[in-house]
Amino acid sequence: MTELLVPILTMTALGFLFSTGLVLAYNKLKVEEDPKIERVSEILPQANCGACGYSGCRAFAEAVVKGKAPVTGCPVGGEETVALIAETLGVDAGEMIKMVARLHCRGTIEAAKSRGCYSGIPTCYASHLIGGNKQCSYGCLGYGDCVKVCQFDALYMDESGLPVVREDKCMACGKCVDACPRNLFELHPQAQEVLVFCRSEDRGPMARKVCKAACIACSICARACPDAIVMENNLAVITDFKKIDPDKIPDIEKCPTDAIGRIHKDEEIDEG
Amino acid sequence: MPNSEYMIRSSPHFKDKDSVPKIMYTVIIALLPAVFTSVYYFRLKAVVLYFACLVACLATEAIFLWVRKKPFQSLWDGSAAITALLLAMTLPPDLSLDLAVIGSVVAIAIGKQVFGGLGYNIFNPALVGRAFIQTAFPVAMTTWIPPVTLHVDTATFATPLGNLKFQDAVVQGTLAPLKDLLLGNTGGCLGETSAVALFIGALILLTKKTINWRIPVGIILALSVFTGLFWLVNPNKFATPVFHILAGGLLIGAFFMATDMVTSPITPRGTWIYALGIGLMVGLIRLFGGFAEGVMYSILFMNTIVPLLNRSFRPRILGERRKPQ
Amino acid sequence: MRRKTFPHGIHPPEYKSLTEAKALEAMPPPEKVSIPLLQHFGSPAKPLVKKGEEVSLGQKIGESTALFSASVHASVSGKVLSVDGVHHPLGKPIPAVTIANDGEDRPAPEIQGSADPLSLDPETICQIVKEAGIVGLGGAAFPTAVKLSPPKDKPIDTVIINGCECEPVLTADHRVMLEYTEDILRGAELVRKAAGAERTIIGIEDNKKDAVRAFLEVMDNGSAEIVLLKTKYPQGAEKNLINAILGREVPRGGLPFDVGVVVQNVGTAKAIWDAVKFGKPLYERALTAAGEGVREPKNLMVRIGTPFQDVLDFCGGIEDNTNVLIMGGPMMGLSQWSPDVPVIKGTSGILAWTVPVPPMEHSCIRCSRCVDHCPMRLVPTQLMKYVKYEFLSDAENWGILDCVECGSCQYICPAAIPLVHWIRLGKNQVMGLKRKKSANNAE
Amino acid sequence: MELIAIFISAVLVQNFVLYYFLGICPFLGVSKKIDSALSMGLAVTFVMSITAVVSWLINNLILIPYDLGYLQIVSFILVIASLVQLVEMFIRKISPPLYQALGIYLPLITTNCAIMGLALIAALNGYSFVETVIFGFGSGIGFTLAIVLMAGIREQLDLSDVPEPLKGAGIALIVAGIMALAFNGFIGMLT
Amino acid sequence: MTTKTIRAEYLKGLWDENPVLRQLLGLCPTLAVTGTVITGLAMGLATTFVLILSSLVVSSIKKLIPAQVRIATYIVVIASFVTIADQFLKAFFYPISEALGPYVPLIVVNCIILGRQEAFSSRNSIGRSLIDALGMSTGFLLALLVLSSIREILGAGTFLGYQVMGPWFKPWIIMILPAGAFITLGILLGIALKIESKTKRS
Amino acid sequence: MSLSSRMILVLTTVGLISGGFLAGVAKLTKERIALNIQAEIEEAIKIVVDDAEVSTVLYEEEDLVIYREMEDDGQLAGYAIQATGVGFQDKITLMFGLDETLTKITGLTIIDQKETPGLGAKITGWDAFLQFWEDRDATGLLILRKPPVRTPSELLATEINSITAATISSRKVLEIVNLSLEKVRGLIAEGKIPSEEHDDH
Repeated sequence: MTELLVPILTMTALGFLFSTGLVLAYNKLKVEEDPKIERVSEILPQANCGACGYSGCRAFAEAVVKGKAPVTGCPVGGEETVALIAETLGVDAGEMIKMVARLHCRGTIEAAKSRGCYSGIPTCYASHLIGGNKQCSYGCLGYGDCVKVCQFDALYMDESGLPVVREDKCMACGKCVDACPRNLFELHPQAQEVLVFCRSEDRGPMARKVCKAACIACSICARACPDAIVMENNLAVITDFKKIDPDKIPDIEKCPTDAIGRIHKDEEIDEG
Repeated sequence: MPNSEYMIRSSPHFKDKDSVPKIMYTVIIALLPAVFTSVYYFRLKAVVLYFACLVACLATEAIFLWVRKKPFQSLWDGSAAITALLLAMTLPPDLSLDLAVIGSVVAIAIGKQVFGGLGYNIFNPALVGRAFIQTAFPVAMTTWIPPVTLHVDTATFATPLGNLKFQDAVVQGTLAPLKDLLLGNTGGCLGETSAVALFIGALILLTKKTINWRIPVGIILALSVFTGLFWLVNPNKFATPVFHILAGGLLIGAFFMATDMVTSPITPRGTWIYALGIGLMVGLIRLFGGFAEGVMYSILFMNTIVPLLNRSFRPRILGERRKPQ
Repeated sequence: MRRKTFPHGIHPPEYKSLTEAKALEAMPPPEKVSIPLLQHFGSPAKPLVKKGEEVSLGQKIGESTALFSASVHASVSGKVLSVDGVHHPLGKPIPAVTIANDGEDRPAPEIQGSADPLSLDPETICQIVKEAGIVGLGGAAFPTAVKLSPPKDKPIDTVIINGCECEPVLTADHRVMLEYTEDILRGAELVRKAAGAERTIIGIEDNKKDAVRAFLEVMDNGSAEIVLLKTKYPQGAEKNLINAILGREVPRGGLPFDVGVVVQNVGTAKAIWDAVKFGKPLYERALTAAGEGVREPKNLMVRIGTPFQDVLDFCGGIEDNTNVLIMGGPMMGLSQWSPDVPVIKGTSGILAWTVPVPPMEHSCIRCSRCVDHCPMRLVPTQLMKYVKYEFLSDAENWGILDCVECGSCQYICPAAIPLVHWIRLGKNQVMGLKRKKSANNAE
Repeated sequence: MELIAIFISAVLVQNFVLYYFLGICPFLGVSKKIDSALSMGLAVTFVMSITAVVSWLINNLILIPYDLGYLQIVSFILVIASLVQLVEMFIRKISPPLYQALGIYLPLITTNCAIMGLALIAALNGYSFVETVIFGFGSGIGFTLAIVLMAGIREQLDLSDVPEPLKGAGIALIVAGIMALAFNGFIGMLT
Repeated sequence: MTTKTIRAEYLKGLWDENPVLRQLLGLCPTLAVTGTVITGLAMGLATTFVLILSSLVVSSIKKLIPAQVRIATYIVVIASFVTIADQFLKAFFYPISEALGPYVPLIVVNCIILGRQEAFSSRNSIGRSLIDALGMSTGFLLALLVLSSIREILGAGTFLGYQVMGPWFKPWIIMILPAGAFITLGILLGIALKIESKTKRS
Repeated sequence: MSLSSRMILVLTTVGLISGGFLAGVAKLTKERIALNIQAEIEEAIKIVVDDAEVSTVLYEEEDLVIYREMEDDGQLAGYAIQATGVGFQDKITLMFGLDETLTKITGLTIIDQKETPGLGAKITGWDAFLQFWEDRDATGLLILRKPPVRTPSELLATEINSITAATISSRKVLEIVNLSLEKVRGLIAEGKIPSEEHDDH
């Protein structure tokens, strides 16, 4: 009988001893953490892309729970995530507008003249540092830094030498916006159709000389839509796309260089 | 405008003439004296081994370049050839060819290409290949034949270090004479026997500044001090430091393997630690370890530490205050 | 005389024999000059003239607005054709005043010298230097007035006049030293007074012994010391020069002030003398036009704003197979895509070169030559890798911001890796991150 | 002398990772950065030393006298599990940064076979109390050495062009293999 | 639960969530006991035994256990089954038990087992847990089999003790040593990833 | 019930159940395991001492056990010595036999070792090593023959064959045997063995 009794007693004693120890320690040493953080963190997509401005999904979760970040702060997760987080925290999600990244340049290999023979590190940033490989000092350099940083496979370089956004895949994380040394990307509501496809601040003659698709500051568009489009530094700027009168779009599209106009949605669907 | 396309690039616009292939071929040339000596001592066997290793290494390299879609030009940069030569030089002359080929394939594949190819490997590729076959086929890798010049008719033959370790050569008085060690008239791996030939090669590398002088100096210094201490205490039991330096693979290791740029530290202080560490470990293994020779293990072991050394011994930047650490 | 030098560094072929014996030649002012309102990094000067206005030689046409900025002056007299963006040697188009030369070189009325420059007080000297738009003529074009007025808590004891001209090919400074020896000495004296220093040291590399002799001939005892330096690149870089001559180390991220030193290029010293003595603003400079592609290499005195093309034409034009055009020296100069860019204050040379196809880039074999030669004692290969694989914080910890982009590492690199380009890329990215961080913190 | 031999053997010759294949999970998981590798190594060393003591006590005071050898597994693992949990809570309380650095790997020390392996191997070798302590400490140091060396190498490999499929665990295992070859040099040094 | 989900639940352990090749779990025994096929098999079977039984027990008592002692309880359960397996091997397969050495007791800390209890059994029904455990252990067994086959054939020229290579073959002793284990598994992982990325793309 | 007490209760109960369960299993397997271990030693003894049937432990210390072996008919068959010592990598446990006069080694087998597989581990399986242990002289120091020979006749009675490329492992085995023999001789001199027999006769 002792053969059975001793092990049973030993095990029971061990179990008792350690559970008591654990309980004591648990009560003495436990660190309070809001369980909501864990829950919110589980909802997040775990891409850890940093689009929210925090170092990772968990950090964002902490910020949201503490009220430092808005529930809509995660652009990657989309509306579903926002709804779930809002539900978890019991707050109102508000409306989330689908944003996409868009390129403000149409300086294809053909349109924009190249500058000398670039021989260096094949990235946009590196090229930009020594003046760039295009004569235009504002346009897309075509080495695809933006494509490299895109985590969602939403960008690709097409044959014309410009990056193309697959709007269905774009999560508006803003990586490409940061990556472009010439700040040619910007996040826009997907609903915005009219865009200025140029960032050149050169005066008309010079801009025209270096790129066929440059804004030459002729201000045709600004005259067509004075409420929404103004000229700043030799460049047309859309101040508020909502004020663009849909009827005036044909007038805007009279732009001699096609530097402003509608995004050609149909083409993109074909290619994507 | 005579030329419409000027080159746009970052400064500087001047470039020294030295290049990676040049460095590699300098090393190969420096290896040649020892290669020729080994061919003299071991005749056809040596030629065949060198050839097998060269072909296997280059073929493996070529396959990897092809699979990884890398420029084929780098096959001829000389690095694979060095690996092949060094590997062959550290093989027993009588080794069967299939083992040499396995070693070559491992050296290039596991030792170099899995890390990304030239410049990225952590360990000396030739030594990885050698360590692999040494561990896989220990008997074949420790069976030696005498050089043809010795005119002895035995199937197997012990190396000077093997004699020292397993036959108590100092006590017995059968230690190989230094003259034979210098000339290479003794048993051992193909390329390691002749100290003179290796010295000639080392001289080439040192005068051309292809290798970092600190490494051979550090290794030899550490080994001499270590073995010298024991020798001074008991010269009847321990061999002299000179014997330890000349015997076995120490010289080829110190001049040609430990100095491999890719796998040695990049800062002077790190280099000293690396070199002294190798020398010390060779001494430890030879005197107290389970093996007669320890150069291969010592270099491989110190190779694992190199990344840490590189990280810990960043040079003091001009104007940087010395921080109390 | 014992030769001093600094640790590390390289010794590239000099190619100086082509022009070092050729006296400075004043290039006739071109028909049209474009004077950029920004000649170094910083903010552009505010234009003071309008299209169609008549300007005279030396008239101030751009007013500096910020601390790290310098005024610009007309380098010819004539009519302003436009105030508009032109291509600039630094890459981006920059607003510039384009003047049609009327060939008269009518001096501006405000140009007035002072009879006894050496009796002026430091503030006045600084003021004159600032008004004259003088910047460092070594290449970086740092505004000189800023250098002459160190912060109060950093007393200056030594002025170093930089006569190293360590860049290969360039010989303009060498010629200036031979031909304007006395002006340089006087200018140096002004610098010493302005900075309140005790002594003046002129550092000259031993490949310019004739310049040393020239100085010794005209020097009245004790006004300055001459230190002979072993020829080595980049001896002319401030931090290395101070290290070579005085053995002092400028702290990381610090300036020569921090070790009580002011460094001025020989050309700058001359310009200071001209400005104080004759009231002459900086509208021309000495430069070397050379290189394999230049048919008749020359040392020239060129008006600021002269298009490169005119300078090259004056030197007999360029060879047909020229494929690199550089502003500055071969080690640190900027490659140009167009010969239409104007000469600016920092243009120490115009080089046309025929280079073969760049050698094949290998991967780094950690030969550590870059480590052995980096004058700042950095680890360029590691910095390159940190940038390439995007470990920017590591790059910063390893001192990427200390790099002076001298190019020694890339010159010596057997793998032909564009190290400097990578490091410049990294520096920019690190700075960008820092700016972002401080912007975030400011919020 | 015997103690020194046990220590050196545990660190270099019979290294827990490279010879016994124990603690591979953290060896691969926490060896991406030198700093965290070092913290992990030290945490393991700490836990190992304590485990060595406690498991020796249990083994020699309870299990052997009562002939309960078959309870070794259960009792050792209970000790280790509770110990680790205690250490975890302790670290979390006194040093949140350290806790952050070790992240999810601290609980994983529980299932770190190195700890359990240590208790079992020490029992198997029949070490005395002092020997067990030295063995535990040495094994921890050996683990730390291996993981820190590995982290150094992996930091360097981050800057390399390793083929895509081998990135991460694959290349780490190959490196471990070559390290095991290099550590072979120490074999026989103590006997 | 439909047949299809059962199949999927089972099959995921074989490849998609293969504990060794994909999740990198249980690498210690994978490396340590795969010098010969027979020890690999024995280890695989022992692990299977423990995994299945502890999954059953854990999924049936999951509701009774407070979260704070969850792990401790699981471990005791697992350890009990490991002890049984160990005793059984010692009693009936003494040579194999000797060859496996301390690695049988070490099943208790095999991350696969605790991991499955944490991730699956503690949240799912008994039936599902059983299928999951079966799938996982098959996956583990397969991985062990592949690795040990390579190592035994190259390292000794035999398979399950039978000579399979001709007399010309020189055994690669390194394959039955730690170094060979690491390198082989490293290459296997690489191949697994390569296959995965290929199948994903197509 | 509070959380704490529930925690304690659950863990204690689990411990209790598993303890009982394990005790049961252990009871079932204990004997067999003991038998297995016993069998291993007996088998080793049979290899090194011919006709050994009945063993008695004569002497026991930490690394040395001496068995006296009797034949079926009660006649002395010889002695078996189990010794443990340090090998190349780890401990080696071996068994060797001595004849009735304690002057000759009758055979040797390795019980447990962790030498390098395929190399040092040949001490367990390499015939040219193991077989050549028969009829070695046990009265003095044995020495290693290097390089190895092919037939036992090439060896002197005081020589032991070595294994190519595993000199150290073979030497370690030799050292263990030499050490044990020395101990045995010491014990004989002290009269501790085979004292009992003398009493019998």
